[in-house]
Amino acid sequence: MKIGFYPGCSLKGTSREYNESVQAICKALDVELVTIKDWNCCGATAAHSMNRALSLALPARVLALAEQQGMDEIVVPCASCYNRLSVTQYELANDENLKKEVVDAMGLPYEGKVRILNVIQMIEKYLLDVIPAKVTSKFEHAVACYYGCLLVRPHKILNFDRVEDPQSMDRIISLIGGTPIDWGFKTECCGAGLSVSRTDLVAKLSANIVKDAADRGAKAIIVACPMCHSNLDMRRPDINEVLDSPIDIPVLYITQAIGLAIGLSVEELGLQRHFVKVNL
Amino acid sequence: MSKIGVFVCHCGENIAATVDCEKVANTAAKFDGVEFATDYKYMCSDPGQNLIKNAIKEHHLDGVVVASCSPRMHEPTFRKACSEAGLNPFMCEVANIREHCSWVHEKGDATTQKAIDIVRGLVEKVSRDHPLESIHVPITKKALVIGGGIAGIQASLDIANAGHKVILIERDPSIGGHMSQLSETFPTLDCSQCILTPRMVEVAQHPNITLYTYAELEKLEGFIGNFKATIRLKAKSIDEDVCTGCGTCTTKCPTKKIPSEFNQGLGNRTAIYVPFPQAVPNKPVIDKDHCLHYQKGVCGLCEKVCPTHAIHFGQDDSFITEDVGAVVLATGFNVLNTDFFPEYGYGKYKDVITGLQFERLASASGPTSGEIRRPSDGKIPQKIVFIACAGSRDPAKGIPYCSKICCMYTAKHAMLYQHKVHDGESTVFYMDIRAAGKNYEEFVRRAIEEDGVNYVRGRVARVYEKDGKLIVKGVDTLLGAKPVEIEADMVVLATAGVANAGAEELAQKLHVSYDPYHFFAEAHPKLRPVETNTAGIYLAGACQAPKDIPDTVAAASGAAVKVAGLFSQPDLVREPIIAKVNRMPPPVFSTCVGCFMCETACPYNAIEREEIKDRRSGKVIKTIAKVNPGLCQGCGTCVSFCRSKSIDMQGFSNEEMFAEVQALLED
Amino acid sequence: MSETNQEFEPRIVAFVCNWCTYAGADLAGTSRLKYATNVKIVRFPCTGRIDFMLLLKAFEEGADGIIVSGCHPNDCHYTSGNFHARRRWTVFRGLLDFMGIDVRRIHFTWVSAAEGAKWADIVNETVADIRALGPYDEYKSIASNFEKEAAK
Amino acid sequence: MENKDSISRRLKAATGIDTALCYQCGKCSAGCVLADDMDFPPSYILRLLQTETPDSDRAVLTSNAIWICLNCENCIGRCPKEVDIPSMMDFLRAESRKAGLVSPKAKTVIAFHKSFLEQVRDTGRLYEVGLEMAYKLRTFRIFQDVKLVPSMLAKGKLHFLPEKLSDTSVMKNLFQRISGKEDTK
Ligand SMILES: Cc1cc2nc3c(=O)[nH]c(=O)nc-3n(C[C@H](O)[C@H](O)[C@H](O)COP(=O)(O)OP(=O)(O)OC[C@H]3O[C@@H](n4cnc5c(N)ncnc54)[C@H](O)[C@@H]3O)c2cc1C
Ligand SMILES: Cc1cc2nc3c(=O)[nH]c(=O)nc-3n(C[C@H](O)[C@H](O)[C@H](O)COP(=O)(O)OP(=O)(O)OC[C@H]3O[C@@H](n4cnc5c(N)ncnc54)[C@H](O)[C@@H]3O)c2cc1C
Ligand code: SF4
Ligand code: SF4
Ligand code: SF4
Ligand code: SF4
Ligand code: SF4
Ligand code: SF4
Ligand code: SF4
Ligand code: SF4
Repeated sequence: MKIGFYPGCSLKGTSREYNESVQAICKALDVELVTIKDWNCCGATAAHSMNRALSLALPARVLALAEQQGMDEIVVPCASCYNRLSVTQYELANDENLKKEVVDAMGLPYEGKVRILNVIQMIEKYLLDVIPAKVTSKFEHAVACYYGCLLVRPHKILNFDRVEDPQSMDRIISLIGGTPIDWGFKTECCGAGLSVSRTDLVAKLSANIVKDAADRGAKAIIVACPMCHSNLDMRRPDINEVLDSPIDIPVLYITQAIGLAIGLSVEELGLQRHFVKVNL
Repeated sequence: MSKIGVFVCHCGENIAATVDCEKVANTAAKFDGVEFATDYKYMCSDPGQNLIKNAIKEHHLDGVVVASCSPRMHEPTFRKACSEAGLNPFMCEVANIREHCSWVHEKGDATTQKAIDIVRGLVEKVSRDHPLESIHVPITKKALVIGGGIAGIQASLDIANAGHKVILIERDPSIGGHMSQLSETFPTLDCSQCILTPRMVEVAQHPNITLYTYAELEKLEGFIGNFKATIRLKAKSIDEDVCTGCGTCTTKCPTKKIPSEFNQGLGNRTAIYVPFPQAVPNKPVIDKDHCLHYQKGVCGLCEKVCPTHAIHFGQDDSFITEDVGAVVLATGFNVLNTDFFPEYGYGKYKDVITGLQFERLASASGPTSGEIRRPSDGKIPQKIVFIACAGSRDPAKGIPYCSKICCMYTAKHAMLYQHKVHDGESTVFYMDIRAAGKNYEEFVRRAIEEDGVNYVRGRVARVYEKDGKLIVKGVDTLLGAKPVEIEADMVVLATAGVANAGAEELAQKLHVSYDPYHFFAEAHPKLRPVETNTAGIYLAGACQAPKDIPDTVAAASGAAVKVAGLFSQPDLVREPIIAKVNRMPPPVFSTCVGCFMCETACPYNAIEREEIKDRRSGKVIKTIAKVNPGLCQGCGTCVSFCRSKSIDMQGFSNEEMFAEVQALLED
Repeated sequence: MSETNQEFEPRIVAFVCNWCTYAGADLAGTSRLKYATNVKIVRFPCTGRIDFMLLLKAFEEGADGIIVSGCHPNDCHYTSGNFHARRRWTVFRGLLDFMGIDVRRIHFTWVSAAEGAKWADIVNETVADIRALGPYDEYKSIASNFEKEAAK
Repeated sequence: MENKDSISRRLKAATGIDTALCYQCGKCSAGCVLADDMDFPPSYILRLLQTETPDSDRAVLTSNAIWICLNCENCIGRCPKEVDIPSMMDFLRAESRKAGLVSPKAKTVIAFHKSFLEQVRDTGRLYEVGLEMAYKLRTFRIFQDVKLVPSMLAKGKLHFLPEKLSDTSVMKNLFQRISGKEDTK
């Protein structure tokens, strides 16, 4: 099984361990990820805060490259990239003029037919059936699945899971032996793109999330987005400053949770790279 | 050769100021077939009418054209005058030389010429007109009322009290509808059951009313005055004639955990059940989907304990047919459930309930005997939040319209809560308060001013549960959209009022139109609000749009009057302006070729099929179209569809219209 | 608009339904709006009744233009007569085109009982349009061609 | 007097977003995670735009809210009238910069976005060390996040050299063609 792969910048830098764990579980479960050659940054929040055309042209180039390289389906683990790529595809499909403008700017042919999967969709589509047989040490923890905003919204475009109270990660967690808790902040934004420029706001928003999860007895937070991860993990000191008493529950990528369940090592999954110690 | 009289009216100066009336009369006098022509100051006045009457008698006129104001004004006047002079009224035509001529043009030759042309057109038409007789259709003086909520109850009683027979069918085991579920009712706070139950009993006992509960309409054929209804009587699995309603069976039935529809899932019922203590009829039915006997072939306890051997497991649905002259639709409405709202938890929080569930909690006959207790743990909520417009006025996820009743019942709920939980805190999140009714605004103000209900203008974004509390995140738009967060013990959603399940299907069965939300459509939103577009079928209550009880009852009485008005006539008299398929002697019988294009075109299903049979052998020679005069409304659509020109319209026939057009263009 | 056409007074017949447009034209009258005298109204129970053979008849009798007008969609007194009329008009339009009849000479519109002013405007616009098109002489040649065809 | 050049009108012409659709229910503000921190929560911004007065328009363009909006799509996801607030915010940010009315409080946000895009333009990808450096030069926030750097390096999360596209001119050209139309500086 071969699928196209768009890592995006975060997975190459601050979120290396996400990349490592995605790669590791795919390898263990016999799925080959073929990286799009010569890919570029999707532009993230910065591009569409500043320039609409640019915010479409950057993702469009990625999609065009995938087409050129014969991929009809790509996995995009970063929720932000997944969102930008999907929105771009939708907008270009619905506006011929815009499409022409963008195609002219990037200088590549573009059809818009590539199927874009986020990591959960990829797991559901290709790994769900093979995971149970490979589980060696059940992931027996009560965890809070945190979806963030970019994975489920805008629902009209992404059409992924339920927009309020999504369930797909919860189902995966149950499948590997974990107990997903019911909590109130599954899709509330953590502050995403303001991480560096308004750390104060991010700390506040992320604090709400971490606190609700901890209050309800979660032993870890499970995410599928590098921005959620860095806000909840790397910014923990800032978060703890906002909170009355510090919270030290770790934040794991869903792929790391699966990796642990199917017996992969801490290093293979990059768990040692987290700021909040993974003491599961 | 026809003898036509032309009468040109001056209408004082209204016509004469711009049209040379004398010239019109003089010119008309020279038209072929015109026997007599004159002009006069006021044709519609008594002397004017006498002028016409005398001329008819004197000149033996067989057609009359009155050139005057619009026929929409005085056609009946002049036709009546003709009739009084012994001329068939349909041999009188009105030429509109006022609204369509003298008033819209300047004085001049062109205007007078136009008046002359108009008269010429109608002279040609009237010379081809045929005497027509009004149509008489017999009426079956018995009404069918569908739905036994307060609307159906009121309509049935009103019709029955007017002396006519009524068949009332109700889908559920008891009549009463939503009103029977309510606690107290705005704006007076009287107990719903107390005012409703006597009427339910009256229905059951009224000699003119035949009540079928657990029954649904299967089929409706026919037309106004002459419908034939087929009714399905769903098997109740008991013999109602024998059952005494003692209730032994329901206490013994082991299947006890079925969520009660009447209590909106807040209580349970058994498989053999009476929906509520005041039910009419007060006899049980067996819910086959949950009964152990039907599902697993075991139990049979009810049969064993019944002292009168009333239980009949072998019963099947049965069918009856009834001839009725009119139908009243009163099938009511429903409300959305809480699972409809993603942001309020997809229905997963037990203490987020609908307004209808709140009614059951507040009702003395409800599962908590009228104490406000939360469904999850039975605690009395100290903080309660009401959310108005839940699903209403929400084109994105719900319905765009305003459900009309919820502002009022929300105020009522908050008030009832404050009356019952004195130290409790209630907050209503609203967008607008719609209290446009007699004593309604006063009622809402009372909730705010006297009972201290906290009204916050803003829509709630989300509700989630934490530590047994429901966190309600709203906003106060009157404070610059300041976020408001309330930790509530219970949340009541004023969920949107929507059309009842199966409304669309029923509408199709009856050929009545419905709106995009599946509410039945009235014939005219203002002037015919209780009629449908199908003659003889009327609307009552919330099946038309969400309505409160006063509006529902008013509409029901309105519909009843329409039925009583229809039944008060000896038979139905209709204008003969209807379509007719030509008939001629054998062997042709009719030029109709039986293509039935007309049938597909007719909006009123007025086209029937007639088989022409050989008189001796009885073999079908030909199938041709036939217009049902009771159904035909005279729109003429069929006429323009018929390629062989076999169907024609009386009073607007092809011949008449061709002649009129031709004459209009002559000069 | 050419000089010669300025003089030309077109003859126009309006086929209207009783419930909406006829009443709308009445309202134009009661409101004393002024419009051209060229249009003569024929009253029908419903636009559904308006047989297109009648339109041909009108052209044959020398009409230069025609107005067909009824209730607005959904307002039809007879629920759907005007829908049928509109559907048939689409078909009929194609047929007219095929026959070589100038479809610009037929104005199809909706006027409600409350739209007296709209009716006056439509009359004036139609008169101006038809005046610009000139007298409809071609119809006679088309019709005679058809007769010849039929005779064969 | 009618204000033909109001933001509302330009917004509608450019994006199709119609501020008249908003009936001020406030649900967007109620659900916005940052409403508390905004000078004008989203429904308030819409109300200001609806008035179509120069004063209101100016208040919107100088507001801080448009810069801290996270484009999290929470508001439009719940708006009963589906008013596309996130796209509106994109538009307002561009307008605010064009008019030179950017809130002083938003400087850091803009500085960050600019540095980010420069990185992408120069290398095709995000180079975090470069980004941090450029951002800090812009904002003089030398000490922010300094604590994090050593541990990020230790955890292998920062690289000293940027990863680049095979041909970095591709990106420069793309930026240039786009910037021909709009300001990215
Ligand atoms: C929470 C709530 C509180 C309210 N409080 C008040 C109040 O305080 N004051 C007030 O004035 N109004 C109040 N109302 C409004 C009131 O309930 C309605 O005005 C009233 O019930 C409408 O009566 P109806 O007979 O038209 O419809 P319904 O009460 O809905 O009755 C319809 C009946 O038809 C039956 N039926 C449906 N389909 C069929 C079918 N196909 N064949 C046969 N039978 C069928 C149903 O079973 C039902 O018995 C409230 C409504 C709600 C939801
Ligand atoms: C500004 C305005 C706009 C409106 N617009 C709309 C609208 O767009 N749509 C809508 O549906 N409704 C509208 N309405 C409401 C509408 O006018 C009323 O619903 C309607 O007129 C009520 O009719 P009625 O016959 O009950 O009363 P009225 O119209 O008031 O008629 C009462 C009649 O009784 C006569 N009368 C009074 N006393 C006596 C007496 N002692 N003896 C004999 N005769 C008497 C009066 O002279 C009068 O002719 C509007 C109302 C207003 C004020
Ligand atoms: S036990 Fe028999 S008689 Fe009594 S209510 Fe039940 S069915 Fe009727
Ligand atoms: S047979 Fe059915 S209805 Fe009767 S007692 Fe048993 S379960 Fe109840
Ligand atoms: S009646 Fe009130 S609560 Fe109900 S939909 Fe209308 S405005 Fe909303
Ligand atoms: S009185 Fe009239 S204007 Fe005022 S709220 Fe009521 S309906 Fe609206
Ligand atoms: S009346 Fe005309 S349209 Fe109807 S079936 Fe006969 S031929 Fe056909
Ligand atoms: S005139 Fe109209 S209602 Fe009557 S049969 Fe013809 S189409 Fe039907
Ligand atoms: S949710 Fe939508 S309609 Fe409501 S205030 Fe916000 S933008 Fe306006
Ligand atoms: S997109 Fe912006 S305005 Fe909307 S909810 Fe998110 S942060 Fe608030």
